[in-house]
Amino acid sequence: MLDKNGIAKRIAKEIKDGYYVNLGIGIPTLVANYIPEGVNVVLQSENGLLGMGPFPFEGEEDPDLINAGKQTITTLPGSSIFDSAMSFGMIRSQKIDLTILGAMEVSENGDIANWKIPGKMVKGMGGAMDLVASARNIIVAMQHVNKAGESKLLPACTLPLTGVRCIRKIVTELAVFDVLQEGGFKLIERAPGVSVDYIRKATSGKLYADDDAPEMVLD
Amino acid sequence: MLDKNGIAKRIAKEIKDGYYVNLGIGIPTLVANYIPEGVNVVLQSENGLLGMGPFPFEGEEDPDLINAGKQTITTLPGSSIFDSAMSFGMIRSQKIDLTILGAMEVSENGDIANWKIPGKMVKGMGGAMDLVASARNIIVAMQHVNKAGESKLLPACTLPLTGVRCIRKIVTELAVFDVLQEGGFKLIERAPGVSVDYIRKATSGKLYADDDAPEMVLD
Amino acid sequence: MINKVVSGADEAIKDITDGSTLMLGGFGLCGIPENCITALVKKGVGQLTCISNNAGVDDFGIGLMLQQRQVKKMISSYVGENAEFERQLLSGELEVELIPQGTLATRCMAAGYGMPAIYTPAGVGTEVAEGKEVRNFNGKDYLMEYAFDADFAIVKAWKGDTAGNLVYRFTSRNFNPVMAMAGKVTIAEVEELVEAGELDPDQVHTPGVYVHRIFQGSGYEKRIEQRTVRTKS
Amino acid sequence: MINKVVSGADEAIKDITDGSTLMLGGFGLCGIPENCITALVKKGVGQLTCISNNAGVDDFGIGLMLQQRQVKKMISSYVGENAEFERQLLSGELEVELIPQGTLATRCMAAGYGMPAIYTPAGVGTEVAEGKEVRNFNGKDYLMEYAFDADFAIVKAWKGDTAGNLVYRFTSRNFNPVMAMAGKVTIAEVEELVEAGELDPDQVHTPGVYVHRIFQGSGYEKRIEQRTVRTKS
Repeated sequence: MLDKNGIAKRIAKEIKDGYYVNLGIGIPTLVANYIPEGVNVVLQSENGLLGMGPFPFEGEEDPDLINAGKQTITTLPGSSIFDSAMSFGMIRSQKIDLTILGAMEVSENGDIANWKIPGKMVKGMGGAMDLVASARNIIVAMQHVNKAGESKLLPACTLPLTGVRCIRKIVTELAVFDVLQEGGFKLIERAPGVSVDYIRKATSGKLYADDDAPEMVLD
Repeated sequence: MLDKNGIAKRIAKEIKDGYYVNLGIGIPTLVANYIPEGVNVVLQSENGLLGMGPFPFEGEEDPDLINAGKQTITTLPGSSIFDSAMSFGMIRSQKIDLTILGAMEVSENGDIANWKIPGKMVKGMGGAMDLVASARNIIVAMQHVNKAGESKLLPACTLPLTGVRCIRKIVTELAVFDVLQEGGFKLIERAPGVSVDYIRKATSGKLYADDDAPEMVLD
Repeated sequence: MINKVVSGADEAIKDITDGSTLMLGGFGLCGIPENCITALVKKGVGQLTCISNNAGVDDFGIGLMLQQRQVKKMISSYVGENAEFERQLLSGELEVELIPQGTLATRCMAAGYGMPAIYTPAGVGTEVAEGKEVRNFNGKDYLMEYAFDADFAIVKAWKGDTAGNLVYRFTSRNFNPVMAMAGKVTIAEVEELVEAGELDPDQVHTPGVYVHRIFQGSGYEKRIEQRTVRTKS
Repeated sequence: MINKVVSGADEAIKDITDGSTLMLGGFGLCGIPENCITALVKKGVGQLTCISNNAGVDDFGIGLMLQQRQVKKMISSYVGENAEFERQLLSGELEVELIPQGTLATRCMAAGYGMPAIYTPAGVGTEVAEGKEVRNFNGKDYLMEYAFDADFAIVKAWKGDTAGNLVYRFTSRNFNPVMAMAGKVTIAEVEELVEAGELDPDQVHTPGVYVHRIFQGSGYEKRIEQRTVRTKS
């Protein structure tokens, strides 16, 4: 089974040289730590920055330089700044090669719910609806089950949707799945030490899993 | 009767302090020479400049700095440069207070034709259609009659239209007219030495003219 | 050039009245018009509709206006981290319209660019699409979203000149340029006000034509919401 | 950062084939991609559809491609001052679609911003409106115009860096930034190519994400169409 860093590490393997990538808050943010040497990637922050650098050294924080999670960050050589309209313009026109974000639920047809729980204070969708509606290539990073132990990979989402038929790949602490065009979660890799049976029990949406699905190799 | 400079001089009186103004090619360009001292005006050139300055001194021409007529120009303190989309964005959102352009024909309901003569090589409308469709306040500067001696102030345009119901004021070598909302040319001022009768004969569209219409005062 | 300078925040906001619709620049607490917010709180104008990506925190940014119950409605993409906001929302004192961040930005841009409506795929198939026109282009569904119609846009820039030209610094740019284009009246506060001619015309982010009033603000706090650092190894 | 540098114009345009749709930046002869045009003439690729505000003059700019009969169709707002253009048009060798300049710019922007269509009042009630959808918003009629779909955008900037970031100089900016955003493949030639990190991130006009190939051009002629001067008094 993977921890959060393991999930991030596995997702980092999906990133190819030359990608522009948008990382959501939470586990996706950790992905930046595992991008292999020699793979040149530019991180977009949708508040208006291409080429997001690491956190600043203590004492060098600049209140005018934050990411979409409102964290202090830095620029890199080759960074550029732009306004919010251009930022979502480049998202809509699919200039961003890969979007990685968290989710509360994903359905077997690729719908995602990650912004609203009825009855709870709703904070808003931020940029998530724009990202999922526009991106060509979206990977969800999430825990496989919720706090009540219920699967988050479902036949259909129960929570209000963020976007429809948009998720292509899911990485959880248990496994990696492709979301099939025709519907269903296709098991691609198991996390180390996790059995196909265990994954079957934890997945309530339609699952296509070979008994000899390979175990993932990290590092 | 006014010459071209006279027409420009008369139009300059319509420009108020604090106006952003777009000047078309031809007589409108001359208007810039007659803006009174103390009247602060910013000229927009739709190829992407606010704050168009005078022609450069000989030897100081910069090929990267031209106006919409492709003439070499200069910037002024406070100028700004932008791309073509923003330029027409500010035109469409009516940030430009006054547009002055030439015309082949104007109809009594404010239609304008100034881009195409059937049977002749058509060069294109450039920015004229955008300007007339968007501007709140448009003054036409033109000769009253064409080379064949026919009135250019017509009941309806005969040439392909550039825009509909958009012209508010016309200044010719003979007179100044308002174009009335309900249709018709209202004589506002006669050029020096031009009689109301002369203006009547030269105007084929519906004309509202008082016999004691005042003569314009220049300077 | 046309001089846009006013004496300060109080003069800049003097004709903002109860019931006005305001756009306020900023992302979180980054690039917010601190001086104008303080002046609005002092003036006590109420029943405001505020279009702003976020609603500040309890004791800073738009949160200060919420404390004084000056806001009738917020139009935002994300309103977390604000207890007073939550209280007013649950009690029904405050109305909230949540819209996708890109839609928010593009509806501002549409107003500035004289486009009455735009099409975006954001929100298709979700509750955001309720009551909206859906249109298919090239096999993909889009929502039609209208340009905003705001009485005032209040923005913060790094530098500005007397002609109203603005330059922003790093990600404090965010919504400020698109809102500056979109207000019927646009008010800009800047950290440093310079004479016309001191900014490079090629490097102006917001041309002065969009700005009706400008002043040099003071006492910027520039609070950081999430101070994240690394240590030198 | 991702390195976008190619060796020169020939490599940059190597996959442009007969029948391609190209956007070419520039206004008149100001800010045109001189090196790429020369390379296109040398390569002899034909049956091109060119989206460009103007068509150059007889012996410069796109006029050089017209001389070689490489252009099947021009989509422009103004095509004056070009005798060869007129000859080909009248003989039926060349097709021309004239569209308002703001519509041209905004259809480029729409492509770059992922908006499939935009509304503009330009051309309402004229022959430009023929066959187009008219829609009324707030009492005013607008035409719906589609985003352009171009295989390649070819732009000219003043400076660029290895990451593809571009900075333009004065009014040579014109259509270049909106076309740079709009191409499926965007090729940028620059007068000065610098290392990533040498451009101020706040002062980048076109972020590198939009640019697929960049090279430092040479021998810029920068011809002036209307040399107008005043004399020192």
